[in-house]
Amino acid sequence: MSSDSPQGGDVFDIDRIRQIVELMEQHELSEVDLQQADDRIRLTRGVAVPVAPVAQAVPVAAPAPPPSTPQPTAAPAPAAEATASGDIPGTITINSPMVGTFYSKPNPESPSFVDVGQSIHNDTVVCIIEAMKVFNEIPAECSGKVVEVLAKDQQAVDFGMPLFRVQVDG
Amino acid sequence: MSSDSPQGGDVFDIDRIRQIVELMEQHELSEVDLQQADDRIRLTRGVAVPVAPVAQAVPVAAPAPPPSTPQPTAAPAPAAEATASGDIPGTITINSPMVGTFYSKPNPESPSFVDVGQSIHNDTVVCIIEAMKVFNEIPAECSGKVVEVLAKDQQAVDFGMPLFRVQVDG
Amino acid sequence: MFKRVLIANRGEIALRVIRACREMGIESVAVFSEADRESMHVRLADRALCVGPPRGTDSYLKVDQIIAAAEVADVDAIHPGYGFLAENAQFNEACRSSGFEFIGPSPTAMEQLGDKNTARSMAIKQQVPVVPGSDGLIADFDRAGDVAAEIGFPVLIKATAGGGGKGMRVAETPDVLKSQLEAARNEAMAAFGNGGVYLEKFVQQPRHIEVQVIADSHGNVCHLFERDCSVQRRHQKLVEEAPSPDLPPEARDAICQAAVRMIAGASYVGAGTVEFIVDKNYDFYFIEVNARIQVEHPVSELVTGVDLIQEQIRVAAGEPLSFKQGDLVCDGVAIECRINAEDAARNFQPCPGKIQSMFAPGGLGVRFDSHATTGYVVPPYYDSMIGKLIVHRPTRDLAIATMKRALNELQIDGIRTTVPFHHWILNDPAFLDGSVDTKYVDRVFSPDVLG
Amino acid sequence: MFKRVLIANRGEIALRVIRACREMGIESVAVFSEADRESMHVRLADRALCVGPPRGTDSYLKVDQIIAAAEVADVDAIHPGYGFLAENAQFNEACRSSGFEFIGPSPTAMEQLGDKNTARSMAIKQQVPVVPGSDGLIADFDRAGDVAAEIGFPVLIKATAGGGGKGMRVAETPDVLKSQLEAARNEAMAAFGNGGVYLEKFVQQPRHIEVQVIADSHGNVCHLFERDCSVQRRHQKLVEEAPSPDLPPEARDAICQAAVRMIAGASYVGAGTVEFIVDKNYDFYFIEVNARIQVEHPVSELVTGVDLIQEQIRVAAGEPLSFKQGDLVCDGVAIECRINAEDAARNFQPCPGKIQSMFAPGGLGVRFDSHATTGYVVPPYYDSMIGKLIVHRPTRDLAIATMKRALNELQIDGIRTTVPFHHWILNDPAFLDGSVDTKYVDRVFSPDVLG
Repeated sequence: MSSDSPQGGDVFDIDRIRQIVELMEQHELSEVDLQQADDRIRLTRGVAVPVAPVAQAVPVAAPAPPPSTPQPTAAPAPAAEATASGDIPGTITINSPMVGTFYSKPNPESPSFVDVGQSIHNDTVVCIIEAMKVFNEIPAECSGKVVEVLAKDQQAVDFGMPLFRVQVDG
Repeated sequence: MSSDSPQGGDVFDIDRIRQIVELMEQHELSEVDLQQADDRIRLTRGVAVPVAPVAQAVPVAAPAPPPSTPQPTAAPAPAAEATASGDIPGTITINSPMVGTFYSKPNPESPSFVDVGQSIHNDTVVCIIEAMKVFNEIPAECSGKVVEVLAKDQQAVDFGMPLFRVQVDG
Repeated sequence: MFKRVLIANRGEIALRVIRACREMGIESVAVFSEADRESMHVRLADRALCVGPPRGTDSYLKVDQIIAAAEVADVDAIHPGYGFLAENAQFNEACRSSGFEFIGPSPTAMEQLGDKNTARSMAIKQQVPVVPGSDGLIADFDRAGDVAAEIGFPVLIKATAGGGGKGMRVAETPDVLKSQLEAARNEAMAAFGNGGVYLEKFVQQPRHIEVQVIADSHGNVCHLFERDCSVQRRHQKLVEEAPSPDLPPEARDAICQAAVRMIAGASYVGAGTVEFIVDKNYDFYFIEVNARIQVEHPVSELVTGVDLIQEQIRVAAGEPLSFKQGDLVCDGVAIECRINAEDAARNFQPCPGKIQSMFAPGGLGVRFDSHATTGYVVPPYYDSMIGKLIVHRPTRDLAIATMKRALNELQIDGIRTTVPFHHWILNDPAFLDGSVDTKYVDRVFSPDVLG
Repeated sequence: MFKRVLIANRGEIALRVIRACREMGIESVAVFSEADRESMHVRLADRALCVGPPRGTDSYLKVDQIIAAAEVADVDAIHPGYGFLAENAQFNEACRSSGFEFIGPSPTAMEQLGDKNTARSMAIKQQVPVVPGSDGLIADFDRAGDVAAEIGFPVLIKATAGGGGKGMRVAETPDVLKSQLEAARNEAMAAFGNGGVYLEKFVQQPRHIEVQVIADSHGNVCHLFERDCSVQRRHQKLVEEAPSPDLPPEARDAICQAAVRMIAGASYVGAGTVEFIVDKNYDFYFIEVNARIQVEHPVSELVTGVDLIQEQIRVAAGEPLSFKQGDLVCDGVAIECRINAEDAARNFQPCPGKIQSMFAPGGLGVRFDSHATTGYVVPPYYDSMIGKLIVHRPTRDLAIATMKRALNELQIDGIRTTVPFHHWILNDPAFLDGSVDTKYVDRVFSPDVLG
């Protein structure tokens, strides 16, 4: 479609817009904003979703990343349930199920529960989070390969904070 | 459609805009904003126009109206200089150059300075605006045919208020 | 003095505590649910920790998560605000046993005053007038009949564990006593898991007058005069003012002194409110003690110039109050209107959603305490209050004029609020002459009265 | 009382007057330029009329258009605010001759006090101390030399028509007198079309202390105590407070009484400010009278509880002041910080533009007077003030703590403001111990001191 134009084709191409709009409806997007060089397509739909408005109203101070990049923090993360993370396709993050102190190893001498490259399964213990003197072993609740450890040993973590990035199987 | 033009064709192509608007209504889009190089099409639906208080405070509403939604009230109108008015193509408005009281006729008995359908020229007196006991004769400062009288006789008018709609010559 | 304080709350009260901390040079630590990630209390605190998903029971009410947050943030004390865990003695105890000062009274004082029966006996012990009624719970119907006959009909049946009107019934005549008694028992059992009820004299067309008190650990107990909260809808306060527009000086002195006796007798440290009902003869009866800071505390702050939250923190840290009773005068008139995201025209149903644009009122005599701003999304999970509009002027007429002006100036587009209700009540003759009782709004208000 | 008032101004002061009108039950009519069509004063007035294109000279300064607007809106009176036409005696006269009450002093009083020489003679007549100097204009250099020798160097050369530092020169020693004299003359001629200059003693490290006064047509002249406006940058006030942090009671009484004498001697009706400079020995010298309401009037309102704009309207309508001098006490401390759309780090250059998001501070003791809100575009055509942040607390320490907290809370994204400057000055030792003089900021401030 865009072969005729280096700009990525005619942005005013109705068919393409229709396709985008259908996508928006299907996936309940509230806004689409595409630009390339001088070209730009921006579509917003219905009323904004709860996350976006605040970010819009407070572009500078908002701790959340811009709406275009999905924010793991804002993703509902009940318990250690792994949640989709869009910035690296095919990967998910294991988020903290509670406030507490993150321990990557059972004790200072022993090796980490998991290291980058290691394969994990639903019941693999990936870390301990200590809260109120209780040491909670956190299971992976997903299976795949650890590609990144996102929290530092003995770092304070809060609810929903990403701890590990995992390349999911299959 | 736009193969003839690298700019993506005539931005003001009604057919294309109609298609986009149909899409918007069909899919409840609140805004469409397309730009390519210097070309831009921006359409918003549902939200109030800058006259309503709501829009005034929301970021979207800059004092200057977006090109696609013209509003005579916000159109810069230095003196009686006629200004383009988009909602009726090919017409312009003669705006009040001052605050005062609008008189459509020199005195109660006599006929109006101008009536709908009448041809006017730059120096045609179209009305009187009385301010501080001074009766100011207002020249058309454009030439064409009066298609609508927008102010009522003896109505209070303020600066920039549209008084007449004129179908311009040529 | 504390170095760091955690605020176990959200919304405007979290903001209020952060303000007090900042002015005292104390670091503030906010906790928040995922629904409040962008909220102003998170932005303005020195640090913020997410404690769970949106639902209050999964976040702001999760004691272990709040304590864990206090641990990782290494705070010295925890301020509970109002609502949520503010009057939860177990949480109070958990804070202290985990090594954090709880900014409020001791768990014991909180428990004693929290139980209506115990509180009533304490009142009687302090010569604080109580509503005539059954001393203690009503075990069987015969006892109920005797007591009712003794104090005279109509009688009020109340749940000992009750609150906010739940488990409350009026028996106008002897023949309905039994049925109403059952109804109250069942309602109380369902609502609080405790079917214990008691009887008392039903005071008709009462005014709700409460006294703000605060006590330190050095034996000082002071009152900050009274608040009149008679403008209520279904037991929910909507407008509060200080001083009461209809209370003779002697009555005011007596009621304030009674409140001080009540608190002095409860080995109580911290801020609290002693609630009374007052009848047409200005006879007043003790109702309950709220062992927390209240939503309407700003009206007392404005007429006295005292920062109640700062004093709360001060006394919790073991310091004496920064003032003596003798230093306080009740200066001018303060009125507060609660701005709730509710549609007054539709039975005050909550209206969560996005605030498309908002302009906060300013000018002489206006205080606006709110966490809301343009773009803020009112979440559906919590109470619907989005702000408190408070005015302070030399006279009540000026205060009312300023409040009307400020209500007109407060512009919130995108959601419905209680502003139309306030415009109505502020122009209502009964409100203007200060004769509103706690049932007035329920009797008189209907959506048609709104412009 | 007036039924309808036109406000010949814009921005926060237009909003301020609208607030006063609404509380008094007076209809307000706003005028606006095309740049202000969406501005808050246009939205909140009962009616608004566009009077011209953006540039002030084409709109807010167009006397005929303002009067025409008053005619079509059929108002009773015109409030000029400050700046623009506020001290223009011709406009004042035009309003009255067109049948509108001008809310301010008579054109005569305005003209007399507006001319520094006349004002000085009036002061001398009322035993109000003036800075020693040439009585009257300096015609030739010889006269200048004699006067300078007599009052002693350094001497200050001032333009009779001057203001805001223009046409002002200091001659430290006799040898530069002539050159400085010429420079001042030329500057004054260029700026005001009037090259008349005079000499006076140059008071070193002076404090700027001004007294708020208001007089009615029934012979009452009251003062609302003093304001200390010594925090200035290049003669532009940035922070004002009441009372002065450094003025003994006797000195304060003397200065307030002098101000009252000055106004009483000028057959003056309305609000005004008598400005003095005060030296280290608390000797004070009359500088000028501002025959208008001033930007910083709120600090006097907060310490007295008096609504100055309402009193202005009242006395303009021929009514007596609503208070007597004896009713007034100076209660607590009030401080105002001017929030300007200026980049303190870049020589305070104006930063017009769109406010992407804004949060207005609230809480105890905070007043924020501003027409700005999220989405507001600060136009490049007018002065850069977008709001006034004012606090009122029982003590200066508390007021400063509250102001720091409120400055931190005020969030304006999209444009730069003077907030960083205020954070600096509020933490500056000289400000804290109240020893700032009018040259202090120019001596000490540099962009590096900003965090």
